[in-house]
Amino acid sequence: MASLPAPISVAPSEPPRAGAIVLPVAIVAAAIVPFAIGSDYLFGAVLVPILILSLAGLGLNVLTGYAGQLSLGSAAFMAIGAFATYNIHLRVPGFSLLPAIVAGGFVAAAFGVLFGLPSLRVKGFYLIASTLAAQFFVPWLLSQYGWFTNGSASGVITAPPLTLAGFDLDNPAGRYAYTLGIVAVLTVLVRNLIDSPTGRAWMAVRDMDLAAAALGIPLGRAKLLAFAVSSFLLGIAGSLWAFTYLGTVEPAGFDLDRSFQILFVIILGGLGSIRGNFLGAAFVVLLPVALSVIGGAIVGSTLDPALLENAQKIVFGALIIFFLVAEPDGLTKLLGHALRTRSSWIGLTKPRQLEQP
Amino acid sequence: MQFFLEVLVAGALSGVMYALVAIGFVLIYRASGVFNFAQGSMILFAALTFVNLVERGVPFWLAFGATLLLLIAAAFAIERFVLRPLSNRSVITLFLATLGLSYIFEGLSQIAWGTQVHALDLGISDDPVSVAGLSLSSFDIAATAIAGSLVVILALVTGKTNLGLSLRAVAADPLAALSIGLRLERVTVIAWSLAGFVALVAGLIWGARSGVQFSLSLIVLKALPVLIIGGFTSIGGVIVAGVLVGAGENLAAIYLGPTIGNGVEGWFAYGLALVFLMARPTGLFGQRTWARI
Amino acid sequence: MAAPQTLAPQRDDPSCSAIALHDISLSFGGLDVLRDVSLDVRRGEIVGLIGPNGAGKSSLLNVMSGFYRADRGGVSIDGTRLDRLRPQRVARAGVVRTFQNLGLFAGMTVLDNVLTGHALHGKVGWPHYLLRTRAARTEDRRNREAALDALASLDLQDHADTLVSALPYGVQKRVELARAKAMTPQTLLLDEPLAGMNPDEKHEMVSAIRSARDIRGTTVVLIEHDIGVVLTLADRLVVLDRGRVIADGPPTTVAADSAVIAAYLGTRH
Amino acid sequence: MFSNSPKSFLSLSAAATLVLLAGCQKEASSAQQGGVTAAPGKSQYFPLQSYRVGPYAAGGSGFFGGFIDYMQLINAQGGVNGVPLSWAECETEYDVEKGVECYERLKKSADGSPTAATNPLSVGIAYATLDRSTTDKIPLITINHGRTDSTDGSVFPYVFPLQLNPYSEVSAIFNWIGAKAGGLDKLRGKHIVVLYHGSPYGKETNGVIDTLAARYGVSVDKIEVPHPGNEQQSQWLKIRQINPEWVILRGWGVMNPVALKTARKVGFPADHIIGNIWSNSEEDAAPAGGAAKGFISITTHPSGTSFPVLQQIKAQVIDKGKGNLTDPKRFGTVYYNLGVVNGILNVEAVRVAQAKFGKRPLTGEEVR
Repeated sequence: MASLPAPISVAPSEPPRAGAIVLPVAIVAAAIVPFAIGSDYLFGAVLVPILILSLAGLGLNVLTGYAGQLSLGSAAFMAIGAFATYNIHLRVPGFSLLPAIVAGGFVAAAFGVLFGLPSLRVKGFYLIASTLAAQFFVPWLLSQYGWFTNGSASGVITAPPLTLAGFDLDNPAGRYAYTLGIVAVLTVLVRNLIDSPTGRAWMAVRDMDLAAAALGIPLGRAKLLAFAVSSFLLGIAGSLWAFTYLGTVEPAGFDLDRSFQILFVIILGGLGSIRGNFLGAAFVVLLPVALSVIGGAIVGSTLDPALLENAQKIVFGALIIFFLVAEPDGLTKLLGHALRTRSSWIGLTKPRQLEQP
Repeated sequence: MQFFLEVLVAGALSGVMYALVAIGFVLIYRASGVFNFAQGSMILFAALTFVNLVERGVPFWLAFGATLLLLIAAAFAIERFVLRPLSNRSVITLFLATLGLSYIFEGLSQIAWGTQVHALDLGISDDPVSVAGLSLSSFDIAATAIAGSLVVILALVTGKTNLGLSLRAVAADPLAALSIGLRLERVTVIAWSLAGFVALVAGLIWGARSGVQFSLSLIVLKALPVLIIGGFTSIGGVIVAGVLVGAGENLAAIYLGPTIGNGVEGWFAYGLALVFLMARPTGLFGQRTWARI
Repeated sequence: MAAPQTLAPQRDDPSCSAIALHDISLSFGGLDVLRDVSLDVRRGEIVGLIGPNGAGKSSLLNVMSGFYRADRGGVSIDGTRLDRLRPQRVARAGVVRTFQNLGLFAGMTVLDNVLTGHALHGKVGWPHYLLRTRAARTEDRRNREAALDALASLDLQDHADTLVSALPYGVQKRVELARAKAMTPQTLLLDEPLAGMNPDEKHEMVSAIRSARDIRGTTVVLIEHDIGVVLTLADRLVVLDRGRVIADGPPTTVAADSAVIAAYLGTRH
Repeated sequence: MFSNSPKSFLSLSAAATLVLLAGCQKEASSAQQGGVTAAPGKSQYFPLQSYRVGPYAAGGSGFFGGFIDYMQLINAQGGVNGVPLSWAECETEYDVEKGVECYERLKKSADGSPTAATNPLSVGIAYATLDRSTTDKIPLITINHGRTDSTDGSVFPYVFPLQLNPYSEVSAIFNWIGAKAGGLDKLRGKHIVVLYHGSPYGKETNGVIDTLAARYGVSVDKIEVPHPGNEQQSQWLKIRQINPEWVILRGWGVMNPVALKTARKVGFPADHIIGNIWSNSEEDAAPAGGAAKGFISITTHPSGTSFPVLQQIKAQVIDKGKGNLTDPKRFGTVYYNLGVVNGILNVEAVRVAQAKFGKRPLTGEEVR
């Protein structure tokens, strides 16, 4: 176990076929329920970030959960997406926001392939060098050259008001609908791709790349496609983070902590599980809010924010370890256990051994 | 030309100090196959504990001993509650667990000791001194001497003594080591305690160099490329890689900076690591192993 | 039970050579693993590759399947010599192998494992699957049916939706064979397919291997330590000792060959 | 009901917290309101996007400590014309995203009291919440920092860069250097290096520095220190190579002590380094120990505790155990006093607005 860092044998995926009806049910629910009880705060500061982080989690899951290539640079590809979309929307005539976001995704995908090239030669743990190089290089590049931030003195770009085909969506509910539409479409597309020869090729490369080669799977092409699709999704998540959530973003906002945050989304949600991304993202966004509410309720008086922030760090760290030990498949499995139902609505996987050493 | 040499040597000196941080990684990786991302926040925790004890009037060596005991206790707790439950898991799972650990250490150290910046004086003067015509920082030279001697001692300990042998045996094949009676848990705790000791020394040196504060834990991001170039398993390799990264970073910042924008040193080390990696996928001195199929 | 002679392999007609090795030599840093090994496997033949441990059997198989590159000599498949041999090219040329310690994808179900075997024959590009076009859906349905048939042929159909890592060793071995057969290969390279199996599992595997040859004419090269099984299954035996071929011929003559006995039992000095 | 295996119990409790999390997304003004427990809706509310954690904790905890202590003093003296002040805090770690999220979460008070103004103490967060402050009609106050062109009220009606803005700060330093050289015209041919923090705050003055340099014929090098600035060896080696007369340190957080220590290591004299408003406090110099001797910095207000308002705070707030500072020794430091000054300006703004609109809690528009 300690000689050559073993190739990444990550928690196995839950077969996409199970729970086939969960996705459409979830999308319909997400489209109706919030509008009934929604408030600005719910849309703007809770639901939109959850959707975007789950899209980013989906992107990282394709690369790490399904294709087994560890990446610590997800935020760098989000940054490329955000700033590419901003500049395309700004400088290229005829590109309204939606096409610009998609184009931004492709630019991010190109960078993904570029930083994925080392995966052709380097296996397992050393690969983090290439994505970490991206994580430190991209924010530097975007803040060093004024062109990317359109010369703004402080390196902060502000998003234009959000409109789609003439409709003014520049309010929390509108931004939520816009984000939900994009995230829903992309999630369905990725699920189709996972449940296809391409998805199986990724999982084969993850589980035993030598055997995959013996079946004729071109390892290099499979890995680079995983990097491309993953970075495309991360790029779009980056654009949404700037255009529908914050409204303004700076390169430093896509730092290593953001990459770790997305890594936590897929650990907590469950590696190799599409449904898990949403649960993981909800957990990551809601934990700070819950802690401050619970903390406040317990301590009563104004809780010292520093104590709260540090307590949250400790709880987060402990939860990561708890999930890795108790439930390697993360929340999806946990929810399944807890609700003790095998109904198709939950679409459970069968119990399985702990993963191989 | 003299300026070039000064930049080169100053970079090499700080490179050795990067190597010191990286050695904490090597010790733990070789003994338990864990890539310990929490090494950075352990350095922060150690430095903060030490400096707060000293500020409360505790004499230097007593504070050093107390902090070390605390780190050894932490090693026991980590082995018991994190490593043992995750014993046969993949490298990634263990790495992610240490990520969780680093959050715990950071939260703990700031709750326990606050978030102020503390001065730490090791009695080493800061003034520059001219060595062979080059004006170098006396602090860096002294710190490099300490780091260098610690590296030699550790290389000897893990290389020659039977403790070192058992460390390497466990790293090579835990099951085999278990079968010949090596108590796995004890070896892991020893490895993590040694790494705690290295973290404490690195914390004191880096703390004295730039003040004991939160961003000490970011040093881990400087040690990573050193590890990737030097390989995860050889202390010698990590030293050479440290010097390479330190000098390279400094030169890039001075000479490459003006042309392509300053702040280059942020990512230069990783670029260097990538170049080396493409040449030797397991690091400069890392063992090349054969995959059996 | 004499080996049935269904397809009479012509010795010298090059067109029906399934896979051949020409003077293969391979060494790992001074250790000679294979020395001038030449072998010509005819189409439809079952060849048993036997020899004491460390004789170089697995290494030979790895050279044939493109995982090891020989220092000298070459490999030709279906009579055409292939120089830069990579596993993917060997697979595309219709030669499929199994692994000594299981080349299955632990994180996928049995059905998905077998479906992955169809990666080669897929005509429909990934954009089709992305949008779930009609072409994609029909190809997917056809692949699933073929996969389920392959599983049924080895009595594995009720394991279809189980994760491979949850299955016992013997069943996993059968899954790997099912996956290989599902790729309708011209040649099967089996690395100790019967290792760790109980008698009736062995019996089922032997009949599955023989049926692959009898029904589809698949050529089989297998490494096996269970001499009893090999003698009944193989048309021809090739014996390796310390990297050299010391016997090559029908099982009965090879079994009586003094050199083979010496290699196995050692000689009295 | 559930099997006795501990694992399922654990997962049940984890699922329960999940349900709780989902349930609590009601508009949580997640931090409780500080200040006098006036009748609901009857206090003048200040949302505080504060930071007390991370590399910039020294500045944040000092400033917000002073600001809150001053508001406690005002409440202890019966509030502003009888209207008590209330506030709520939310941790931003000087991070733009968290700053925006805190703005959204805190802009409406929990008990309906109207919001007077926001004081994020961060250029990045100010930029990010500028448009929102304008649409929500809540004044955005950035004392001694902020967006330079926001000084023009006709374009930025809701943004108030009080006291210095970045341009006036740098020109003040240039004037001081000019005076030292015996007149601004004597600066021609001299060499100055500006070492700035690699953040929106740091880059804000790059424009004006070039104009001032051109006007006085001074050659100026601008060197960036990437966040968080705990490693500055290459920057200071370059400075020593350039060997300028002065180094202007526009630092923030941990970058300041590291700059002074590294300057000492390369042999650059501390008395030729001038810190700006955000490199001038005890927390910025003390950790550098001996290396800080002779360090110069500009300030809009002195440190020290001899001032009447500070004596009152000591008597009526700190001695009554309601002081916000965790470390009492920081009472009277530069950041703390800046927080008090900021408190004074905010409160007086409310008092002036009350004269016009009546002695009751006022909306942001009225305070503007």
